[in-house]
Amino acid sequence: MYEHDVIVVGGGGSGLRAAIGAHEAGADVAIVTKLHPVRSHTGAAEGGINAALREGDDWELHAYDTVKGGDYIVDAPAAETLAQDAPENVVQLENWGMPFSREEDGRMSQRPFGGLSFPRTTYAGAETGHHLLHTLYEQVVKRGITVYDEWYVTRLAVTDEDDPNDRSCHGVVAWDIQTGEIEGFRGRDGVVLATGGDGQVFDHTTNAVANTADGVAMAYRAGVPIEDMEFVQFHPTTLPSTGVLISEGTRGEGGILYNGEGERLMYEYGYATNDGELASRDVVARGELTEINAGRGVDDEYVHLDMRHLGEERIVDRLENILHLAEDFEGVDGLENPMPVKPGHHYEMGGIETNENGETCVDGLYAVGEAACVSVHGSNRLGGNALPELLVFGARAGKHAAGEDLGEPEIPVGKTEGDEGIEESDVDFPVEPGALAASSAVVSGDSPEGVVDAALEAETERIEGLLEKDEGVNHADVRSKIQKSMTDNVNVFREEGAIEEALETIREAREEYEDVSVADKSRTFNTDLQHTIETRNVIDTAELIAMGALAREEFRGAHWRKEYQERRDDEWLKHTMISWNDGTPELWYRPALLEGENQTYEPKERHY
Amino acid sequence: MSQSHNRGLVEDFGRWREFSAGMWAWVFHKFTGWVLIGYLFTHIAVLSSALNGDAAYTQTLQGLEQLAVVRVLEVGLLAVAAFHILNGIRLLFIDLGVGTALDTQEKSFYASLILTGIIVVVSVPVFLEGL
Amino acid sequence: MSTQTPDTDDSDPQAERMARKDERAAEREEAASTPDVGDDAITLKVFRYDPEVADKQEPRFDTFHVPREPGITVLDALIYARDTYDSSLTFRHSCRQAVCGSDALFINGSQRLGCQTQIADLNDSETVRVEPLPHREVVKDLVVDMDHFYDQMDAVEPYFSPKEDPDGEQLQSRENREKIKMSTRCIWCGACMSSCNVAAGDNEYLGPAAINKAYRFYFDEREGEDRQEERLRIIEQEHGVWRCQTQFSCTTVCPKDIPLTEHIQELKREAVKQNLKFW
Amino acid sequence: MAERYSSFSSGSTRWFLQRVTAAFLVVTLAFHFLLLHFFHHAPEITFSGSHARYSVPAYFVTMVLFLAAATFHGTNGIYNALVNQGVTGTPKRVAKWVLVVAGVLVFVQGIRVALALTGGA
Ligand SMILES: Cc1cc2nc3c(=O)[nH]c(=O)nc-3n(C[C@H](O)[C@H](O)[C@H](O)COP(=O)(O)OP(=O)(O)OC[C@H]3O[C@@H](n4cnc5c(N)ncnc54)[C@H](O)[C@@H]3O)c2cc1C
Ligand code: HEM
Ligand code: SF4
Ligand code: F3S
Ligand code: FES
Repeated sequence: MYEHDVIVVGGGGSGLRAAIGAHEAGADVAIVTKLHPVRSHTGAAEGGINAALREGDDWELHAYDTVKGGDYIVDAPAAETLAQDAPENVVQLENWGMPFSREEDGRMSQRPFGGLSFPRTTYAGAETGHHLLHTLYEQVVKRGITVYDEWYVTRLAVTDEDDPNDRSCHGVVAWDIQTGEIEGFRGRDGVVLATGGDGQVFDHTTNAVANTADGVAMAYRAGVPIEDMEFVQFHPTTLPSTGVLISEGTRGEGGILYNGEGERLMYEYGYATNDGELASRDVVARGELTEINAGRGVDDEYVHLDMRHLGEERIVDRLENILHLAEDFEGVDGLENPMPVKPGHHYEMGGIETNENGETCVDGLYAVGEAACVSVHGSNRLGGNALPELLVFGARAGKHAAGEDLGEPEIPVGKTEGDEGIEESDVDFPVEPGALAASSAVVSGDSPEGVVDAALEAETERIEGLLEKDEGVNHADVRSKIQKSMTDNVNVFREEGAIEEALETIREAREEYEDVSVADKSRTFNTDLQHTIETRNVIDTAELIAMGALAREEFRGAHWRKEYQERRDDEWLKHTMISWNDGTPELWYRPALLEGENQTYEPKERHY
Repeated sequence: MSQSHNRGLVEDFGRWREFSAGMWAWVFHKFTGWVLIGYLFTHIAVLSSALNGDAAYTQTLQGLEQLAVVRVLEVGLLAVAAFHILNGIRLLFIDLGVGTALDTQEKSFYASLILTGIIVVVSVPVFLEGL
Repeated sequence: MSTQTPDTDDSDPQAERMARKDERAAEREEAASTPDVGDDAITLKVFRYDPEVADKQEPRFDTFHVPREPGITVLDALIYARDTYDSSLTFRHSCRQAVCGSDALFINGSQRLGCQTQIADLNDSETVRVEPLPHREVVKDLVVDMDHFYDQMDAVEPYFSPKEDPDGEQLQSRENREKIKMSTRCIWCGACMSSCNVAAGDNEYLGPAAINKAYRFYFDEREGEDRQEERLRIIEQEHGVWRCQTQFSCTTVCPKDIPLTEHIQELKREAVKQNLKFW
Repeated sequence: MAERYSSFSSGSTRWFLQRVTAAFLVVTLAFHFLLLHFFHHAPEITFSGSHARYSVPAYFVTMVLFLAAATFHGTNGIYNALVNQGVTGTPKRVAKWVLVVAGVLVFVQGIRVALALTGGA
């Protein structure tokens, strides 16, 4: 068994920041990650980091934009913490050497981004995430923080009390991808999940192949409520063939969207009257898809994003990376031609329920980054708000896990019977969601080590079982079935029948998965086994999204419902919560917190 | 990783076809450098006949020059020296940061090859004269 | 917000479009699956090795036939082969967009990122030969041991470390950022190291990627001059910059177009300049 | 990995000298070739011809420098090539001293030849 004070699962931006935070607070911290840190998908982020750094801007404006952008089911304390802590975190990055783009006077550059009332998106070319990830990793190296890279975490070591609120997490079980060795990792003071997004639930995504929502699924099965999963952001400008992202920065700098008839669609068809291309992402994505569906797209598939008028100099200066991406992955020269784009899965607003300190309801278990939902993004994330989230809440969770006092959190976590505002859902699912038989990923043990050992034993058995089974279904078939169904049915436009169909398909996939087998029997670098384990997480996550989507009978932010064409604030200013409940998921709600430090965020109509 | 596989030098096969210009330049420069230093040693050895008196010296040198192989080898030596010099100059410029762009360095390598060729062709009559 | 409504009448344009799309996909699939080895299939020859599997202990090449789709990359072809024919085919990949640096491979005799290499752009686009990165130990199939590469990166103290902690935002001129811009683009793919014959011979040679990393900090004006000297000390050690023989292989293969040779040369000159000063 | 080094073992001196000698050799080697193959023809070289040339002090000095430069450049080049191939430890030390000795021998022998050519007749 490996032992450290704090175990961080995941080496992306959030995990690295958490590890540095814990280290700063004096803990012995280790990162356990299935990819070497610099391979994490944070490196793909292009546009920038929002932070109120300059004269004329302040954190309250940032917080306001965030709440409004999220269509008012953002928790105000989270949005305000984000806005308050972002500037110092961005300056911190600068002090760690991150090569931000610069103004004439040598200060960091900022640019406009969709949904922002001030150009506060701090950037480093069109490859901000790459620089952020590498800068953070450099600091991890500098501090000598232990990194177990290419170790796949398969399970949390969580105790098995009946009420998840009473459970505690003592570590994780991970398996060394290179050698096949399975080991327990004990986190004396805490475990931080920083496992990133869930793009693999859909088949057209800007996300990496490694984004399989492992953390969300592991926490879910250990009893932690999962929040707001139906809010999936579809980015309006992804390349049609691969899903590679064309940054919002392109529109921020003045790029224009045209439909197949050469009309500037955002204005012509009134999807957004003021901000045009810079309206919030959900608005633009729907605008494009409506055009395409109405036969005004190009090849029935996409629209055009044109940046040629910006001139070569400006494009090369600020968007050079976009030129490479369009050339390498779509064969289009952005200086000569408009680029084809269409909406694609991009970001999961929901995730593991946490408070401002990154704590979940399970003692010692934290979650940060895209895997978590402290609820700063509500129903729609503003561009440039995920990276500051990684920094702000990553640092907080790391410090808190290492024992630093960050004050009482305002956001409650965990389902406590009789708590104010908590209500059960009465939605009917077409099929029973959850496990086929009662199941839960918790264990008993008489000491923290005992718990880790028990988890290790259970997990070893599961993995051996998978490897021993001779004939069966290939995970890839199950995964692609889920991806196809989710893309067809729980996409930008959603309707009841389709979502139900998706839930049925997910159920079928679950049944097929029962029979899954791993063809590769080798212990060495067995990606077949890895992908098989991931597929189970993809199934659980797809179900979380579909359940939430079916239950939410309104149109809010990224969640559009054919049957309910408006935001229904009287009834729906609340977060969707799903608890695993030993395999028979429970859906319940917790009211959104709109009470801020100096103001209450009154829901207003969003228009751009 | 005690289990990992080391392909040894085999892995270089199949690669030479894809060698970039810079790689070829490196291979040739290395080869010519070794030939030159080898020659330097031989050369001094041959000239050492001078220590045995003037007749020995003259005889040794002229005797050697009578042999066709020696003449042909001398052409080879010229080729080697010419390439080493020209490519050496190219490398010196690259050291100074001039012509380090990928395509420039390729062109300068081809230029040194072609120049070497020309020098050799032009010099052949001179070298083989009087055989 | 009503503007957000697509035609909600009974016809369902989205469903119709999806149907059209599925049809097209089915046609393509059909075209690809009729005789598997159809004229237009790509022949993929892949290096296989697994220390634990009896018939893979001796490395061999397996052949797969992959349908040719417009714009198909080597990575797409590998994924297709794995998901369709042999799920034990092993390779690293993640981002699919040339930022994670996982899938540097030896493709038709040269180091390339699988995801960034369109098969149609290869010299020989009929037969694609995929091997693990040369001069690295093979762990399994296309996966190589990267530890040595990471060690060399670590050796150059790859982190920003000014003499004093900065007080607030540091300024940096545009020129200076421009100067280090290319060097900051490295994605640690290891292609350069693998292509360099000197690095193959001299295990201690820092190698182009690590030297480039040193360059990135050496020329960052925010670090200060004292640090420059210390950094110089690291890169001008015997197995540092001097080992570079300007082969240009690294520069040729770098997927991020970093002018590595130029950077290494510049550091050599810096070192000579420094040492001349002491004389 | 990043072994600290003392400035004496700095590769920069040898690297720099390799370039300086190269630059010098460009001139001398070209001169040497032109003189002894094109201006005078190699088959016609005689002791007295050489003697005449070596008797000019400038020529003598140039040739000695030429030899020194070539010897350093050549042996140092080989040493580099060996280090590049990953030769380390004892073999490396042995190679180094063998090269130094060989270099000195060639140089001494060359001087003796030059003196013989200068004096002699
Ligand atoms: C193309 C693209 C562009 C974007 N642009 C922007 C932008 O401009 N601005 C912005 O603010 N946001 C942007 N985002 C969003 C933002 O980049 C991501 O939300 C954020 O980087 C996620 O970081 P993370 O640390 O949570 O996860 P990741 O960076 O994905 O890291 C996840 C880590 O967890 C590890 N891991 C996962 N599962 C396991 C397991 N089972 N065991 C062990 N380790 C595991 C992985 O190895 C990885 O290291 C963008 C996102 C994408 C996809
Ligand atoms: C005439 C002008 C010459 C020039 C411009 C020249 C230039 C160079 C340069 C720049 C290098 C270094 C390559 C590197 O380290 O990257 C080199 C290497 C070398 N040179 Fe020369 N050189 C010349 C003459 C000679 C002569 C006369 C000899 C023989 C005595 C010689 C023998 C070598 C050897 C052995 C190497 C090492 C090759 C290797 O790396 O294996 N050179 N030369
Ligand atoms: S320098 Fe280029 S080739 Fe080398 S690791 Fe970095 S990105 Fe890859
Ligand atoms: S290939 Fe090697 S020799 Fe130098 S130019 Fe690149 S490091
Ligand atoms: S898959 Fe990330 S670089 Fe190719």
